[in-house]
Amino acid sequence: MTVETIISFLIFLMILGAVVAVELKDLLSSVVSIGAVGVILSLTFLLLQAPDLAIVQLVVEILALIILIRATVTRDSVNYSQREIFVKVVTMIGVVVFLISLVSIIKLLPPFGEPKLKVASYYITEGLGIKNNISETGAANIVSSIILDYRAYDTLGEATVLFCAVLGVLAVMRKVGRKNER
Amino acid sequence: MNNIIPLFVIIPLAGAFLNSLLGRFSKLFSDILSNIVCILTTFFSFVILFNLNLSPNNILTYRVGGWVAPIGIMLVVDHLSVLMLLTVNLVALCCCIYSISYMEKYTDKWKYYALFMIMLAGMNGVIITSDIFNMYVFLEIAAIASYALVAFGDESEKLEASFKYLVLGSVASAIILLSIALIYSYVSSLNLADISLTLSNMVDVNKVYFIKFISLLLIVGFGVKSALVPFHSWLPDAHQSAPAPISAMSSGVLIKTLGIYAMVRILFNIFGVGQKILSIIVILGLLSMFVGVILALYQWDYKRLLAYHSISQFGYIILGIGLATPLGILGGLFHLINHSVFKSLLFLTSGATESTLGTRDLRRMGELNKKMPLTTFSALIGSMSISGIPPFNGFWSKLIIIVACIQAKQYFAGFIATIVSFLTLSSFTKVLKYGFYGKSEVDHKNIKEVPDSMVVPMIILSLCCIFMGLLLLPQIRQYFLDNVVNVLQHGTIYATKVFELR
Amino acid sequence: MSHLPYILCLILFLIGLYAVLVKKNLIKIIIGLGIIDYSLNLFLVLIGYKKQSIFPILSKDTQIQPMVDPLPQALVLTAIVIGLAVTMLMVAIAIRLYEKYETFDITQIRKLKG
Amino acid sequence: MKDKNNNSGMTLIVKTVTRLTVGLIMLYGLYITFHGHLTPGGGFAGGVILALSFIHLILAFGKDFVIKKFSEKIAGVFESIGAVLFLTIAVSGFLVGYFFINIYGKGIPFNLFSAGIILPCNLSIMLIVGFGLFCAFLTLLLFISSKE
Repeated sequence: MTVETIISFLIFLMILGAVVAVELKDLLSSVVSIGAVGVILSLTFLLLQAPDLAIVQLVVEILALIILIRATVTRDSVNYSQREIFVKVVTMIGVVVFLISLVSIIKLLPPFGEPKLKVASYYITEGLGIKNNISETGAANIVSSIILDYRAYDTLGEATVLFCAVLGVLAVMRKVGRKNER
Repeated sequence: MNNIIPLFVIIPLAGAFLNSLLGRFSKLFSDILSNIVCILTTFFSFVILFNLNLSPNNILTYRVGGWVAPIGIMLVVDHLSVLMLLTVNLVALCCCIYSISYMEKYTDKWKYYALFMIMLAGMNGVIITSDIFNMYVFLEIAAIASYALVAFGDESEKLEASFKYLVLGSVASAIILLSIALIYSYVSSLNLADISLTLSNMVDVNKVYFIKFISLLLIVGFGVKSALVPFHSWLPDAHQSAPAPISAMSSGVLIKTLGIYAMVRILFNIFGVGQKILSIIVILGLLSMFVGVILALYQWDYKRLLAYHSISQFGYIILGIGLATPLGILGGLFHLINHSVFKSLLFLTSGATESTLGTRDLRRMGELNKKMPLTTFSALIGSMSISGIPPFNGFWSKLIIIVACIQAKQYFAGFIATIVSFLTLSSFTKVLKYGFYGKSEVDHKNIKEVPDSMVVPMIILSLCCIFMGLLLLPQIRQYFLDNVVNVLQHGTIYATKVFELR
Repeated sequence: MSHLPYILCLILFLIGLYAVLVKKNLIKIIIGLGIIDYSLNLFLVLIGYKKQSIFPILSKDTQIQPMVDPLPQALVLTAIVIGLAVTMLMVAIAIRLYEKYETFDITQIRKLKG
Repeated sequence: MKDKNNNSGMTLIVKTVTRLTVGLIMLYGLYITFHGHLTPGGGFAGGVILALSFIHLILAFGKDFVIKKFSEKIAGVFESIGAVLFLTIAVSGFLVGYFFINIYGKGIPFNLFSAGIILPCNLSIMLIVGFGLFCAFLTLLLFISSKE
């Protein structure tokens, strides 16, 4: 079996999980099945030679699952209204049209497994010093050296996003919003 | 002197982090710190304007971490960026001064200030960056801060508006990220200038189709962020619900930076727009203009009315830029800064009336011209500017756009622009009559003028409205606005210039 | 055929988009956005994958081998964090809305109109 | 979780197991953070694991037990310290010439203390992520349980 087949099969499993998560009536079950999709995603990252991402995806999935379960448990989970069938069909048609146009653009990309590596070749060849065994940043993990040296400015932004979201949660969760309500 | 470029991000971020660390202990500290941050960034944007005019190529670059362009991230400032920097930081300064007393009635002021600073840092980051993924990251920073700020009042309709904004904003971000992924796979680079050069040197029969498709995806993504008409449904709710300085910020500068600036930068300077994309932009502009003003006519809520007018005025900006003639671009960009000024001014007056009267309903306002003379004066100036009464700035930009339409033989567009201008005038006549000058049904005995810290920013912005028409004088124009127009007019030459200087 | 993983990944994206557009439950919308995040992260990693290559981490003893593209992995790390941040904020707002309206149904959460 | 005083949290078995494992989980988070430049992982993964260990404590022992020792306000302060630290490392690059330049010594490759700013940056990211997520989770939990 080639890598491509295994990857396609795993993505197919993720699609199944996603459909189940979207269509189930019970909220808790759909939260759990989205957790399963996340775990398969982590596995896929591992097969795609991205161990950093596999670790991060796994732990983030656990955290997101805990938060979502705390939010849904003990709340009404079954009774909510459905859209009319007409809206569903129209959306479905729109989504399929979007898919077809996206497939036409996907065909122009380099095929799976053969990326162009124009800028990235610097990080994995020229950037590795004279003896070709250690990067010029001094780090063995090249992903680390990208996120904290070559593109550290992005990571500052990333940390700010998280900081901002925490502040946002604190701001939204204030017990009293205004001092003297009129 | 290029070292001041990253300061536009560093200073507000430092302000946010220090606010979060120390602001919780002292309210005075966070007031002072935030205002100092805004004053510094405004000061530096003037400094960078002078530097830019002195530099030979009219472009300044900066390497973050000392890495050369496609490997690391590069920051670029040209005249278009400076125009945005000046507008953003000036409006932010006014809103920050205004917040000192306006935000008194909310709890936990330091959280507000920290989020405000993060939003400012995000906007400045989008403006100065020259890397497409970095642009996405800072776009998300500014957007997430604004989602939280819309919900800052913690009342049910604010949370509802915030959720709506969050969902649509996240979908838009996802579409933008999808197009970034497609670009990366096709070009294998993330630097804007590098993408542009690689694309123009690439030999591929399908290149034109690819560029058109990505342009459309980006127009949808940034169109949601800037609330162009088919995607506008979140804007009235969000701007109505946010605290007044945040409405002023997001209507005045946030959506322009996240939507129009980012879109125009990528489409004009990187891909080089074709005729079909331009006509789509023009149609979107006309649609936003007309639908926005029609919806605004029905409103009685002051802030909601202003929000709908924002949609309609964005239409003018997009229309002017979409014409792609020098005059059209001049009109569009000039209207962009004018709109920032007068729309922020109007939102600030709405905050002033709301905080004294406790209502935003125009029918319950009235007779304010004696009780609150300065607020009424500012509202009058703002209304006259937005509806295009001659000496004020709004008149000049609208005139230029209409003339540009006629010059480009787009008579229908010119006709719509004129009609919309009249409808705007009638809508604001209603505001002035019911809201400020007319008879009131409610007793207004205890009404006083708002505190000084709220009046000062309104006066500053009113003065800007009156005198900004002077920017069009040929002597002043050649230093500033003409250069800005050149940036867009010369299109993909931007990439070559940047690449030489990296 | 060589583009099959990409296409499957985009189908995942569109399932998420469908959920966001059609579903009326706040939690389902959050789940839909989560699916969109997953698919985009996966897409970025897929376009950086190179056949017969190893993960981009150097080791002391072995010689250097062809590696997969590390840049998309760095980007995805950032994108995962942004996704987590957005999810957290959304859950917070959803819980607040539940407290105000006692439901997750968006048809009953409707004070704003016009 | 609504029980009184000492009976909050889960059963005795869970509590005992938690007591044994939570230290190991924290240690694993720290390990991942410190070896971010050598092995897979880094500040972000380490931070989330740290936050998960705190959450583990909350779920097993009940929130009151944890809040007594470590309230969400202190977590917020630690988070801000991490953020300020990260920005300081970034700005210290100006001493050499560029914002965010790698100013510290590169050290011997494959050693723990090598690769310049990457290790301190990972540490400050761990502070932001770990304490930030813990703070947000605690706030959500306090809000939910105050309404139930």
